Amino acid sequence: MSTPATPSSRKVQQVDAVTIRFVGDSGDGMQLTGTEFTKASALAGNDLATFPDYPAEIRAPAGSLFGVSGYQLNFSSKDIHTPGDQPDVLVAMNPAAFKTNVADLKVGGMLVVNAGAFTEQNLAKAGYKSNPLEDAAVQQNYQVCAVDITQLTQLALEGSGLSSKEIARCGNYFALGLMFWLYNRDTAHEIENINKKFAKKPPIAAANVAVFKAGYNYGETAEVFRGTFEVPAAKLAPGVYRNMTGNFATALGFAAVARQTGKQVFLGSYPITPATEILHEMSYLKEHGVVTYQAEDEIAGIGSAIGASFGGALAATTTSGPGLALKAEMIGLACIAELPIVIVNVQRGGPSTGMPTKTEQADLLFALFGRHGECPVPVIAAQSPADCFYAAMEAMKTAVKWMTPVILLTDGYLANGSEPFRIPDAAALPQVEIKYETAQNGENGEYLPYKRDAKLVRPWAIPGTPGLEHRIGGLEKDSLTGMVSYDGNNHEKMVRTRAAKVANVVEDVPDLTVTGPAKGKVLLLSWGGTYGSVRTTAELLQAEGRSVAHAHLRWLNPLPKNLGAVLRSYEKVLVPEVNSGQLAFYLRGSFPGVDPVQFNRINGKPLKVAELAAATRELL
Amino acid sequence: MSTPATPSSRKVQQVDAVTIRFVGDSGDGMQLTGTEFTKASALAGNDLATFPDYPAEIRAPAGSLFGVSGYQLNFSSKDIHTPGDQPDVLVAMNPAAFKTNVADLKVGGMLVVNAGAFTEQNLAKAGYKSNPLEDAAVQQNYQVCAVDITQLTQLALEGSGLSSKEIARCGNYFALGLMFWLYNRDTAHEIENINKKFAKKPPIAAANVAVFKAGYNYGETAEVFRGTFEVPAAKLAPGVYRNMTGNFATALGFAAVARQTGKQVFLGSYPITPATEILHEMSYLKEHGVVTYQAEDEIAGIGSAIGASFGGALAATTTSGPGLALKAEMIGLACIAELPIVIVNVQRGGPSTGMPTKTEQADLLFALFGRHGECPVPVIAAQSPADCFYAAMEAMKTAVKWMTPVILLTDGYLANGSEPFRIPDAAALPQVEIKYETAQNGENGEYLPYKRDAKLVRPWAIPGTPGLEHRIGGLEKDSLTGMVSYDGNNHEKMVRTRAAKVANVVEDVPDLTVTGPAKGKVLLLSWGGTYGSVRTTAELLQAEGRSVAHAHLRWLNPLPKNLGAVLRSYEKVLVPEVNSGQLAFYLRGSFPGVDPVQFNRINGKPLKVAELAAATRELL
Amino acid sequence: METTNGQNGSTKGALPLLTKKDFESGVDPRWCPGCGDFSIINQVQKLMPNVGVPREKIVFISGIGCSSRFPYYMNNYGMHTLHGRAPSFASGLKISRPDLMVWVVTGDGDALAIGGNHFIHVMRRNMDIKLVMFNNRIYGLTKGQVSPTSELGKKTKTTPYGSPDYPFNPPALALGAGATFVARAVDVEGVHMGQMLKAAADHKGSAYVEVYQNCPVFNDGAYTYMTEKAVRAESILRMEQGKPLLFGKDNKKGIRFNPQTVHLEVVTLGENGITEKDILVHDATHSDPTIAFMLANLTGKPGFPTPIGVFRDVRLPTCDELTWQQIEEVTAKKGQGTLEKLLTSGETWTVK
Amino acid sequence: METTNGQNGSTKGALPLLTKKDFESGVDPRWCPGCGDFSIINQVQKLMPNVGVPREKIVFISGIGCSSRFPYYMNNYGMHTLHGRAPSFASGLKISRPDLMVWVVTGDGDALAIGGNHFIHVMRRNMDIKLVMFNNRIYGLTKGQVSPTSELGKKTKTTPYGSPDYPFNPPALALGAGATFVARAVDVEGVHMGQMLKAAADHKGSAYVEVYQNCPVFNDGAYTYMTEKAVRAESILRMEQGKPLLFGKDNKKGIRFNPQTVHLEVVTLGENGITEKDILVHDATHSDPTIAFMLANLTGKPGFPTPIGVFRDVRLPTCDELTWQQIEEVTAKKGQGTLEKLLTSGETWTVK
Ligand SMILES: Cc1ncc(C[n+]2csc(CCOP(=O)(O)OP(=O)(O)O)c2C)c(N)n1
Ligand SMILES: Cc1ncc(C[n+]2csc(CCOP(=O)(O)OP(=O)(O)O)c2C)c(N)n1
Ligand code: SF4
Ligand code: SF4
Ligand SMILES: [Mg+2]
Ligand SMILES: [Mg+2]
Repeated sequence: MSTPATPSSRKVQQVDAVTIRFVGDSGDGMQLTGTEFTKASALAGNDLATFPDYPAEIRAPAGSLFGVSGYQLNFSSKDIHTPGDQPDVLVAMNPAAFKTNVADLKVGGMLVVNAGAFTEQNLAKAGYKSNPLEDAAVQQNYQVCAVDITQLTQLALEGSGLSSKEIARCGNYFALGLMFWLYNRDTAHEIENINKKFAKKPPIAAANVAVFKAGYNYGETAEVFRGTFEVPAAKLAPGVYRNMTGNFATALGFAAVARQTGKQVFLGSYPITPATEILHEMSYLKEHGVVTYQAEDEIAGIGSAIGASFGGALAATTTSGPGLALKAEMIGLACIAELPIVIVNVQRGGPSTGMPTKTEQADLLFALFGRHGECPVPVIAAQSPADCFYAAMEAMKTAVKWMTPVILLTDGYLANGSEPFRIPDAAALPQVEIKYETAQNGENGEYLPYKRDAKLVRPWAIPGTPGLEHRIGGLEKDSLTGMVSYDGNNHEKMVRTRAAKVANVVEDVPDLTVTGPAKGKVLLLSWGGTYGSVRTTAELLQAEGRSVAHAHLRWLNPLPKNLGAVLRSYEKVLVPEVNSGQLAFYLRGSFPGVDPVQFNRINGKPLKVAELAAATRELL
Repeated sequence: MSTPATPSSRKVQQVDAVTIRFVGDSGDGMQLTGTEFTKASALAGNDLATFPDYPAEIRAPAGSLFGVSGYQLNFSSKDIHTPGDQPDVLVAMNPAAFKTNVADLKVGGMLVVNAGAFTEQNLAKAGYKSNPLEDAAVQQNYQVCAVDITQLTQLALEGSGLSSKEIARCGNYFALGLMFWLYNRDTAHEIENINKKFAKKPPIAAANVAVFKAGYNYGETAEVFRGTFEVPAAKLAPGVYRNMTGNFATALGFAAVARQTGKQVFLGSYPITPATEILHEMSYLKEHGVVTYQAEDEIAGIGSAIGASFGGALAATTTSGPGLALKAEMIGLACIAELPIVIVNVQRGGPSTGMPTKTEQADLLFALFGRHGECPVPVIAAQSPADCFYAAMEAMKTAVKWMTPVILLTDGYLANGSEPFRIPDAAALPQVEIKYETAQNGENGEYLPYKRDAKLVRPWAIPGTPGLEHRIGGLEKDSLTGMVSYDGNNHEKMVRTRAAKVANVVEDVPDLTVTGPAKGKVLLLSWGGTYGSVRTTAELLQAEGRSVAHAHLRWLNPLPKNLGAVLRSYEKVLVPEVNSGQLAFYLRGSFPGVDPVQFNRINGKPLKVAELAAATRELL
Repeated sequence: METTNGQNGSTKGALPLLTKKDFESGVDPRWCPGCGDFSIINQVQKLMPNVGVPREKIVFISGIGCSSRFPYYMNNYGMHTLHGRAPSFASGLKISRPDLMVWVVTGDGDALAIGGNHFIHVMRRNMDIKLVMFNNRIYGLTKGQVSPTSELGKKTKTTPYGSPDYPFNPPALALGAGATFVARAVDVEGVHMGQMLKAAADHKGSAYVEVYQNCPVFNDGAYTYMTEKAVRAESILRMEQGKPLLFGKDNKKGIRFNPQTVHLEVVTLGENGITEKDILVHDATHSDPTIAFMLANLTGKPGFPTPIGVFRDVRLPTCDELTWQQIEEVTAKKGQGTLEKLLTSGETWTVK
Repeated sequence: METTNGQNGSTKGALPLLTKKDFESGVDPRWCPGCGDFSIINQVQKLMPNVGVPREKIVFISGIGCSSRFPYYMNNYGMHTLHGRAPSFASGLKISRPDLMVWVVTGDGDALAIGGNHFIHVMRRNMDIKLVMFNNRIYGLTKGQVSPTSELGKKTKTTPYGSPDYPFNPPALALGAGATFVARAVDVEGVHMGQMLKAAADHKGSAYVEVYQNCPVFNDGAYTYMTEKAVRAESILRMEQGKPLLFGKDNKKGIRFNPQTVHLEVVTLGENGITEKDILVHDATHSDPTIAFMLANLTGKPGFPTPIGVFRDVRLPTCDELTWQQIEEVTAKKGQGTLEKLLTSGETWTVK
């Protein structure tokens, strides 16, 4: 099997960072293309961040606008935190993909299109009267490389004996090969991957390899490209890495707790976009002490988790907005019964069914206040795809240590986005201890399930423990025995005690750290998935020598002890959110006198650094 | 039938206001006794307020502490707003009732007990070693009138041929008769009532009348009472009155809208304490255009209401905390679909199942923020039992005018408490207009369900209207056609539009009015069911000549235009709530710089005027 | 009139003649190429002109799922509601507006997983609602998880080693809940499906139609065991009212009720003396649902064909009929209420 | 071991000898005087010492309702959860801890109104849970509203003019959902109830026991039509495994299966040649649930007695068994996982 032509003699230009977006029909395999290129970039030692953008429909009609599927990748020699605002390179496999994405492409950016797909019929489906590629503006604004990928793929596979349908499916490997050439990636390893991936279908494997090479060689031979680029390796901490999406990281985080403690992790969930993959991933981890249960609905999902928690399992449930709404009553029960459980809410566009495949941060106030009665629960938000791993461990640790439900917020962007994850050594992981009560704790040798320790935490005695038989439930309970009590003063005491316990969790909340000046003009305060964009914005403005600091809130309840002081150390606090200003409101309510400036987008996308930077400059 | 002895020759003392509490076993008929005395006081022209206090158990064992049922009544010659902090008179039918209530009795107050019930056995059930009535402290602190009601009742019914069980059941009428004598009430009318009430069982009627008279005559003849009292008629606005509980008033308010508009009011609910009576009452109003549907659960209850609303009905659902939690997802749908519906939440003690029969105000933040995504809904809170009538009308009016779900908050105290309601003349009632779209509204003769008017309200076209066939749902929708749209900018526009529409409702929100000084030291700001206690406190302190004003928030969202200005007109704002400070937090979040002082009780009872007055004085 | 908020339109008199086209909303369905849902909507749209109800009085209500996108493609009033909840909206609408014809379109997950409670209750109440469930034995929209109709041991994204759950037998569940009309159709048999939908439309009361639907993307070939040309005759039992339950090529096989075992068995005409009169004659109109239940339980039973057709079709007063009958009786008895009467009912007193 | 979080206790070896008293929590039940719930708890507490499971491994889980106060009065581990949701907690606990014996105590509203979905799913999955439903045909705790088992036309606080809803036939619903064990008992027949509860305890898999329970306060006499001494013999059909279905005083009447009508009928021994061998012999162990369903449908059928006893009792692998079997297979195949293996699985690269 002939190896592809040796790397170009033509000049190789060094660049720091590149953002590529692959777009095509749901059927065009863009997600695969993107992931493969991501792997190669990772192996090349780049730091990276990715963000897929699926259509809501499973398989929209070929060529339709709403059927376009995209995958964006930002790879760099520096350490980066976002998949990039605007692509430098757009690879568009058909007119619909071109139409829905070209506006995002950087002016002067490189536009690679499959000219072969710009047929009358496809143009019509995308609502074009004429071929936009011939449009002068397009020619001026971008470096247009129109390649007839369709035809070149066919040529490459002549006599392969494959059906034309099968041949068409190989087109994405042509695009991949072309990009490999353009960024000088290691083709040998990719060829291995292809052969592995299609091991069961050798002819298909061979075909994809052939087309991949064809794409690579096309770059080498055809004169359409000025030259190739090289993005040097980033200076990442040494270690073993893997690429992870937020959902995968969340699953891994929970499983890690099971392995660490030797206890069972129980996940009771009901599928819902964009949280479903957590359940998928955990369903595979049977040999790792993970038990998964797909319940009949969200209520039964969390119900099963609370039941398992009563039995001593490290229990969790995973969902998204509509599911969180359905779980509200159950969270209240876990709160009053004081049973540990983690509720993962992968935020998506709302209200109601809203925009299931788009990201949003609009469930913050719901997570904080979304239960009847006084029902405080700790709330943690993950800040990046890989951070979901640590956030999941931390949430479970908090739940079992404090005997309380804990809400973990992630979002559609974190869930589906990916970044390299440095595999930690076991010792370095946050430790989770589990202690089941085994002895009576009452004066008269009885067991008092609500007798608390100094931190106000009640003991956890589980079925199977002789002599500690007890009953718990959702009615207000006597402060020691846990028996039903309608006494008003007992109720007031219990309400305050539950609140005090959750307030005590602050001992586990690290003080807020600030990057940039400790005092100054503007503090950018981010929470959850906007971390990357806000951090990048801060670095940009700091590089411009401006008095801008950045702090990130990982804990939403309790808030870090020093938060008030930090907020008051800056002339202005800017709170960027993908919602209408929920954290800003929460801060005003929590710190009288503090009145943050808001920066809100609610368009289903991660925040754009350029927009946020511009808004920040205006405050300076 | 001999009429009772003519009113006593002994001195009649005039008093302004009296608070009586009747307490006994669930089986002792205290609710009936209380209601009858209430009617008589109403007929005597007093202003009044009542508050029953049921046990959570249906029929707890006789004589048990948790089986005690109480009914408190405050009647006055002045206009009053609460059932009173502490009873002046406590009528206790057994030791358990005595034990659980005596602490509330005013020092120097009158203690009427059924000495006959203070048997060894009953004392034991109440956990008494000795008879507390012989206790010196009791004798010192109260005017103790120990009457053997049991025996006197038996005597009165000797030869009546009734079973001893039936005789025992008449005891409450003895107590009632005694109180009628003590407060110079019209016995003739009560005797009529008894005969009406037991028309089907003449012997029972006769027995109750006999015992009632016996009680009255006992007061007249026995020397135990220093004299009788008279509470002159209050200066109430002339008109026809009826006594109403908050739940009844709510039902009547919705039915009134049906009658007013000639349209169907649809109630889809699932029973839950303390909201169930609204469904009970409305189920009787079939001839008034009310359709009720008891669904299989809370979700189906609101679902049925939204379905009916799509069909053009004036739809509502009624529930309490746990039910509101279950309805959260559905409220989101009504919000994005923009269909009118009223959700009544009768707040009870939480979290979780909590204290179903006790009152609380802890669902405010849940009502405001308890949905995923950006999901604003108007929130109104009723301020007194009779006000529930107007609040229900107003909520429905708001829902249909603005095409939005509206949350109406009441609470267990308002729901079960009662006060006189002056029957308004139809003309005086808030007008509700209903307009169904009947014509296409699009340029090209199509129907655009989300094309808005100047106030951003969309049209309401209902099935049966030819040519306006359209589809709506929970996915984000195009801003005109209502068809599914995943466009980020459209989403942002829709989120902001829905928020702007709800903000526009402020045009229907009356400015906040203040009683007392327009500027000054302390503003007491109440919301919902605490109106009565806070208003009374303010009047008390104003009478003391202190710089205290009172304002009451009926609208929680949108907040009155002038609220910020009002809050800033006082040195201190005190927010009394039966929760941990939810309104206070909401105000801080909404008005940067405003930092109210909190007064919180969360013991399942209405606020006590004395406690609040004391706390307020400390601020002065 | 309150029933209908004064917008009743009219079912009386001749309806305008409409065609299938009049029931297409103009939005092209966003289902995957080859999805069984296409053939279902095709039959529904064909049926609509013939149900004897004006277009504006027909409402389609769905939950969430691929199947539940259905209302967007129909040119009627429609609601795309919440996952599993469609029957609750439909029930409220039907009780409030008995003049409307209300259809629910749902999936196996929507109707039987999260929506199971509303499903059994709408059947129990005999609410006059037609509920069509697209059963692809998988969660389509969320990309392939086990559903309550997936087979035991089925490998899906959430059950990579096989499902530990037994599936529902949906017609049996509906019958257990008290459904008065239960039928089954298959996506690849359009004409038969059309007949089932028509029968549901003609039935007054809760009507349940299960449609076996292929999901080529996440559960392709779920029904080939019975729909493949080669096996169809042997593996499908076509239940027809008043006809003997025969199947197999040239209908040589039949279902017989064995009084000894008190169970159904497959027999062959002509073999050991079996004649057509030994064969069970199908009667869907029996008030007792047992035979319907027995037939429903042949589904997936080794050695038996899968029954399609109408299992049960019994007329009973519907919940909406009973509700409005009561409202009319009470109103007749008490007289039409007025605001005046309403406010002054109960005990009152006058302050001068 | 992960199954049991290392607190397994032991079912092996002799159990300490316990008595009824050991299962009383010491809290006196807060039910109304005369409530049928008392006789049920009495039977359950009597049974507990004989189920062969240590007390600390028996868990009672309930929802909300008068009936659902049950766990507070049992000296076991117990959860008083949320209205309708008990089966969901029980399912999670049983899957997580198959070593426990899990009971659900619920009411007709709790199990069949708000809890209907969890009810049918726990039956479908054949989860090894014993569910006892106190059926008083009313909402007791909320003081008397119509329930899904209340009769059509029933007058309650929410249906002052009579209910427009048809009731569920709970055993039929359970059978339609796939229940492997279904039985019925009556509060006034303690001994028989005890037998039913024992049979449920002995059954491996989802077990449903409906107990007819009188609510003297809000639905008094709901069952007198069958429990009154005078009518009892004629109106109760006692189903006993392997015995002919006879009833009536001196068992002269019986249930016969009529092959012509394909339905059950009441016959009298000795009359027109009927002998005991014409009578249907009860067999609850039939894999096909149809006969059980047919008997369940005699409930409330004019002219027929009400069946009590075991309708169905069939052993199938349970959801919890299948789940753990799979976990063990996978673990055996892949080897016990370690934190190391977990973190490094999948594609990795090394940065020097
Ligand atoms: C409350 C809620 N939970 C979960 C989801 C996610 N969800 C959407 S559709 C679906 C299942 C669809 O399966 P089915 O009803 O069989 O429809 P199909 O797509 O197969 O036609 C799920 C779990 C949701 N939208 N809302
Ligand atoms: C979410 C929720 N909805 C409603 C209620 C009110 N509620 C408590 S028990 C009950 C019904 C009880 O009926 P049933 O289950 O038959 O039990 P019973 O009291 O008759 O034994 C209802 C509606 C509640 N506690 N929680
Ligand atoms: S996923 Fe399956 S059910 Fe959904 S549209 Fe595609 S083919 Fe149809
Ligand atoms: S209300 Fe009825 S069911 Fe509830 S405890 Fe009393 S008698 Fe029993
Ligand atoms: Mg499906
Ligand atoms: Mg009940």
